[in-house]
Amino acid sequence: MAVVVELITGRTLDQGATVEEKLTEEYFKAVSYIELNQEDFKQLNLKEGDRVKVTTDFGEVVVFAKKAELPKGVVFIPMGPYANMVIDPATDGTGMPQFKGIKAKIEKTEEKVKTIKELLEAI
Amino acid sequence: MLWIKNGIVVDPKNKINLEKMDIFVKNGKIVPESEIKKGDCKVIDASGKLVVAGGVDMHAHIAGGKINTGRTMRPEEMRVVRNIAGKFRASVGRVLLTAPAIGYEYAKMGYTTSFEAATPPVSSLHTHEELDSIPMIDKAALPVFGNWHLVFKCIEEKNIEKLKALVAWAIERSKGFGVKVVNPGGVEAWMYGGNVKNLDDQVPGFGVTPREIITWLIRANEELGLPHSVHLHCNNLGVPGNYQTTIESIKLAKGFKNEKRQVLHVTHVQFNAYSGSSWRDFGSGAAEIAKLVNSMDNVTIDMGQPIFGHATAMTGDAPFQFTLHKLLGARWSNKDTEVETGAGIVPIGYLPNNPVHAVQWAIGLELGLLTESDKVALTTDYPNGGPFTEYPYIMAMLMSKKMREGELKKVHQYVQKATNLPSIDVEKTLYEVIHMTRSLPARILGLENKGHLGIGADADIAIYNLNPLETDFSNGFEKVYKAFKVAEFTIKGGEVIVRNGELLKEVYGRTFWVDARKKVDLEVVMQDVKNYFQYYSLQLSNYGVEERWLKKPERLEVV
Amino acid sequence: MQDIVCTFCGSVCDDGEYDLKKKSVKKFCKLGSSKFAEKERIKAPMIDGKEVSYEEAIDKAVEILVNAKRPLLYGWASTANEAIRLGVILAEKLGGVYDQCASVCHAPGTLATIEEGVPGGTLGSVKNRADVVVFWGSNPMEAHPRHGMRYSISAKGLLVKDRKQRKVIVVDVRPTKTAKIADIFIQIKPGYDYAIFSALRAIISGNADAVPSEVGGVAKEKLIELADIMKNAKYGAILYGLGVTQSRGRDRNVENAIKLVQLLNRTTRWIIWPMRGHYNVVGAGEVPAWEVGYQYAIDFSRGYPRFSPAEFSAVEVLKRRDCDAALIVASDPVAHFPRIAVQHLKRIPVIQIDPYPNMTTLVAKIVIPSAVYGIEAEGTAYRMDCIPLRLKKIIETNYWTDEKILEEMLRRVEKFKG
Amino acid sequence: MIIIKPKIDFEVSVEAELTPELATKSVEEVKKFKVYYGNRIVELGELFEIRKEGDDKKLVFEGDFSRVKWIGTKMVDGEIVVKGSVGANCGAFMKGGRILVEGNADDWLGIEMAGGEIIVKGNAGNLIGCAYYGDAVGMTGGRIVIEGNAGNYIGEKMNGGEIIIKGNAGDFIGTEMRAGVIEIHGSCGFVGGDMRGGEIRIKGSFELLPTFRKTEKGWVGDVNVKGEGVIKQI
Repeated sequence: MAVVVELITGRTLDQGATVEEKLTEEYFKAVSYIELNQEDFKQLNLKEGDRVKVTTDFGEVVVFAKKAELPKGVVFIPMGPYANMVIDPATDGTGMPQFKGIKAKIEKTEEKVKTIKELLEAI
Repeated sequence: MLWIKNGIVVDPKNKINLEKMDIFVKNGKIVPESEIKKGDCKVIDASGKLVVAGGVDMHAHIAGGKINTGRTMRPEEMRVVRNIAGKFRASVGRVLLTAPAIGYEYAKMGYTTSFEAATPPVSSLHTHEELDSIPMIDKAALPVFGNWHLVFKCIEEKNIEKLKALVAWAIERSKGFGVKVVNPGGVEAWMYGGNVKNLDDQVPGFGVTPREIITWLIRANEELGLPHSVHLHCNNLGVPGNYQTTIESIKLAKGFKNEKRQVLHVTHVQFNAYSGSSWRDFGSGAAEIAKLVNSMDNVTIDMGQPIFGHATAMTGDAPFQFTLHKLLGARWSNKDTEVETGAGIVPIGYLPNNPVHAVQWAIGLELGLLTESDKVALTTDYPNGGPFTEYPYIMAMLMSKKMREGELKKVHQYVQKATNLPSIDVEKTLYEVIHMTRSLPARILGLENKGHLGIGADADIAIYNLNPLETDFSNGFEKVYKAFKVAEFTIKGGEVIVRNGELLKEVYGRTFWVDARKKVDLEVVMQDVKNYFQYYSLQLSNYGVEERWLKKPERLEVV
Repeated sequence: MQDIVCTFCGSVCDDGEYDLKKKSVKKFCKLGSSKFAEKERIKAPMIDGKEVSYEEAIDKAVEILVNAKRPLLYGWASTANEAIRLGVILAEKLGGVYDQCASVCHAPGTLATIEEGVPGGTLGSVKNRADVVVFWGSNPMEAHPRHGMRYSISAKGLLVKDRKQRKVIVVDVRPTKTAKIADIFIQIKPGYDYAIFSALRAIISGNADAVPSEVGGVAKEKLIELADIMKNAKYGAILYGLGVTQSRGRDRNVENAIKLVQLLNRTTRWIIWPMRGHYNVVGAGEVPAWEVGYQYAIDFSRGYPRFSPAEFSAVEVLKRRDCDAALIVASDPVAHFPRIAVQHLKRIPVIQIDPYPNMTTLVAKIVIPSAVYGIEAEGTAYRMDCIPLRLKKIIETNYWTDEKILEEMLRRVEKFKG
Repeated sequence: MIIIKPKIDFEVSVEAELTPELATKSVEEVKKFKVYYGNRIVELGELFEIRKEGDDKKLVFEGDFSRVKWIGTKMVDGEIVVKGSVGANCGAFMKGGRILVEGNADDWLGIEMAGGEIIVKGNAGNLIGCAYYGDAVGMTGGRIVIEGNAGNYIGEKMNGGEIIIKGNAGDFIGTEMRAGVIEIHGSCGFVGGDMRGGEIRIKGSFELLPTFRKTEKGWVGDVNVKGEGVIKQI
């Protein structure tokens, strides 16, 4: 079962506070999750800490699921290497990739969340 | 050591006019013949060539937030390539130049000093960083005072000691040179979308008027004995009919006296010399202003000459910039700066066939021609009136009626009825024009070692391929223009940095700043400053510029 | 030590207190505190993972850079102006490409400035004068935690004395932490910022009739209400964030917002300003602007600067495989660039200068550790509103500063190029 | 006619401001033409095989030119045929002549074009016929035809000429357009922001901004600039 959503990415306090410690567990925790609206969360039959696979036209990534206050159909991944696996790299001539507002398919998965190093190897 | 042989020297400060003589240089200074060993000198044969002091630009916008935002918003300006990277830096820019280009282009033209005419005190570190990146020339910056709440407060209290202490403190903190005033009170009024229109309009929220701001700052400046006088950008800039405000503002100098220099310098007067009541009956008020300036012995002005072509308006006069944006429908940047000041930027172009632009062009020249040469300095208010690289055009125009007649044919004929330019017969002499570009701006700024070739002067020298004894300045204007455009030699601090318009050596000049703290008791104002800093967005201890952060600072202490 | 200057976010708070004994800072937020906390450092210069001296690392780096056909010099937002200036000159001498973090952050605002200018003001003018503050696609409570207290939301100013006298509006696609403390939250559909700015302009200029009943997920009545608040503000400020620059429309969104501000200034006062991210990302644009004329995406392959984000922004250069070496200074593009751009960074020799190990360290051939500005080194930075602040040296270090490393690189490059 | 073929796979892009004018020169002269290969100035002959066949004013590019920029910039007459794809800034500031690209075209195709014709058989990138950074006016004349799809920001500040996209186009079409025609046979995103004049015709679906009024002519606006531009469904 999968739902189609609009993915946005952005800063968070935790992502910011660990941004100079990228190779730590804290940073990994701060950037490797996805926030979903309560209804979407329910629809995918998720529990906190479950894994979700996010697929876009540009790639896929597995991240942890989190409930959050978001409009239905909008999901959020903190800016960072996990988000960047699936965002739209097209800059449309502006130099700026589209980090926000990407159509994505999300589904519950049993696949594990890659560590930062595993993620880098897979690129 | 340098020996400049047989040049034809024009050195107005020292009353030398077209004398064939030798100039000697040692340790960056001009010295008497007795101090040098001729055998050790590098000799420059200047036979048949004009030898003058390096040019001094007393009012240009060459560094800081305004010009840099101008560059950012106008990439089309930066596509003109002037120098490809190699021994020297890449330099680019049409009218708006990069920092290396500014230094290089001044030097190529024989100019060796330029003053940034307006820096918000709070952003002075930025201005200094840019000044430090300009090679070849000496420089300084004028912090702005005319809309600063703390200044208003001192004037409201009618406390001259406080005002003097504030001025001395702020100039030291900004490593600035003097007191710049831009549309006094008007920029504060702009914070609510307004402006001031009369010298007696009250500044919204404060018990002060433009008249009081100007007068009190002149008084403070004179009691401090700063090298430079108050440097005023008048109210109502760019508004038809504004010449009357300018006249009233100039009159505020009455009653003040300084033996060495003016007590009030009114800048880029062209923009403040308009008659009429709208752009339809717009005309020149230059003659009236020139007449008044000529009648006073304590006021100087500079031209603010427009040059046809591209330009970028950038001033601390934020309300004027917004008016210009509405008028032209052009891009507009604005910067409301803490509770100190504001600024705006709008791209413009001066078109010969536009009646308003033609009149502006004529007014600049009228001011240059009708004002006594000892009272008007040559500027374009770079980049407001256009490039400084066209100073030779203005010099040639001032010296040749014939050239003006030719140029007058190319512009909108509205100038014929709206200005006096067509009927002005004055032709300034070379001596006068050299004064207007060297010794006069240096004197206005209070730079004793600049703008002349007397013993002890800085060895900033320009040699032009122009034999003034054989030149007919009235008719040979094309040759005159070309000669001033490209110096045969530019010597900065005793080093040859340009030869035939080619860069030879990159040097970095000094940044002058004025320290008048000994003239005041800073404590009389520091409590107010401390109290007021709750309205700043940074800490008082982090405000200002330390001398050691600058590349080559030179402190001028007022005692 | 008092009045320490924070080198984390664009707010550049300058009122910190540093405790030399505890090696920690007081008054700063979570982000600022993390900056000043002790953490893992790159221990020594390395080539291919092997420790070497600074000189050896620099020699090797210069060899790679001078032999490259088009080196990319990227980063710069978290270092001092003195280092940035050397970086720009280095790019010029090498015939490379200079680009900085703004190109994946607020550079669309620069493109908008090219179109319309930027009618702005300093944070002090917001603090003192702004009775209406609109955070549009920005979330200071997470990205600039003390911004609200020091400059915008609850800052006590001269004319606007406290929170009660100020109306705070958040426009965003989700209820952010900032939205929670706003007086009004307007939730819009992702990708409709441009259309909403257009609608507001139409309403304010008397063309409300053309505006349909709903725009970008917002009812027309709500837009009319917002337009009214804007018109009736004495002094308003739109402080926009990545929600505007990184989503559909990018620079065009900002351009349209600027046009709205231009219009509002015909009847009252408004300013607009970006909520810049890194502490000196403004310097990373201002310095090249005065040195070579442009803020970012600058190519020097012809010996003179050219500007084209479509070709010379780091992401485009990497996507097009248009560089054959990279010098990364004070940044982590491997963590922050799209996958396809990172792929090319894995292909080419990467030289990194940074105090901290990060994802770029993992792909770098040469790693050169550096001192931390504001803690171990002094220099100049520009706050998000371009107010310059001097970063302080609080503690001694053996690490070289970015400035010193780049100075040595430049010296060698100049020698090499003759 | 000069036929140009890459000799190598380029490590970085090449900037070659080649126009049909070259076809009037000898092969030896053409080989000596200076181009930029990264930061190296090299002779055209070092990177490309050059052949001459006949005297017509025509350049034929054989192979992949997707990493070669500025082909046909400022050309005034003659013909260019690119058998493969072409890099950025192709046909920039073009005044006349014809460019045929059989593959795809990259960004900034026909920047500020004033005359002539560009035909792309494949897809094209972003910023077709736009004004270059800081300039006030985009394309003023000529014709650009894209048989495939095109990217974003097409015909920005356009003041004349014609752009035809046979496939779909991206977002922000004809922003600040003043005159000329943009025709899109497929679908696209936002259209005509701050449009002052000209006409945009669209066959497929598109997103209308909230600043246009429905009239008999079509959607007219943008009201924010008192515009008289027309957006029409065809």
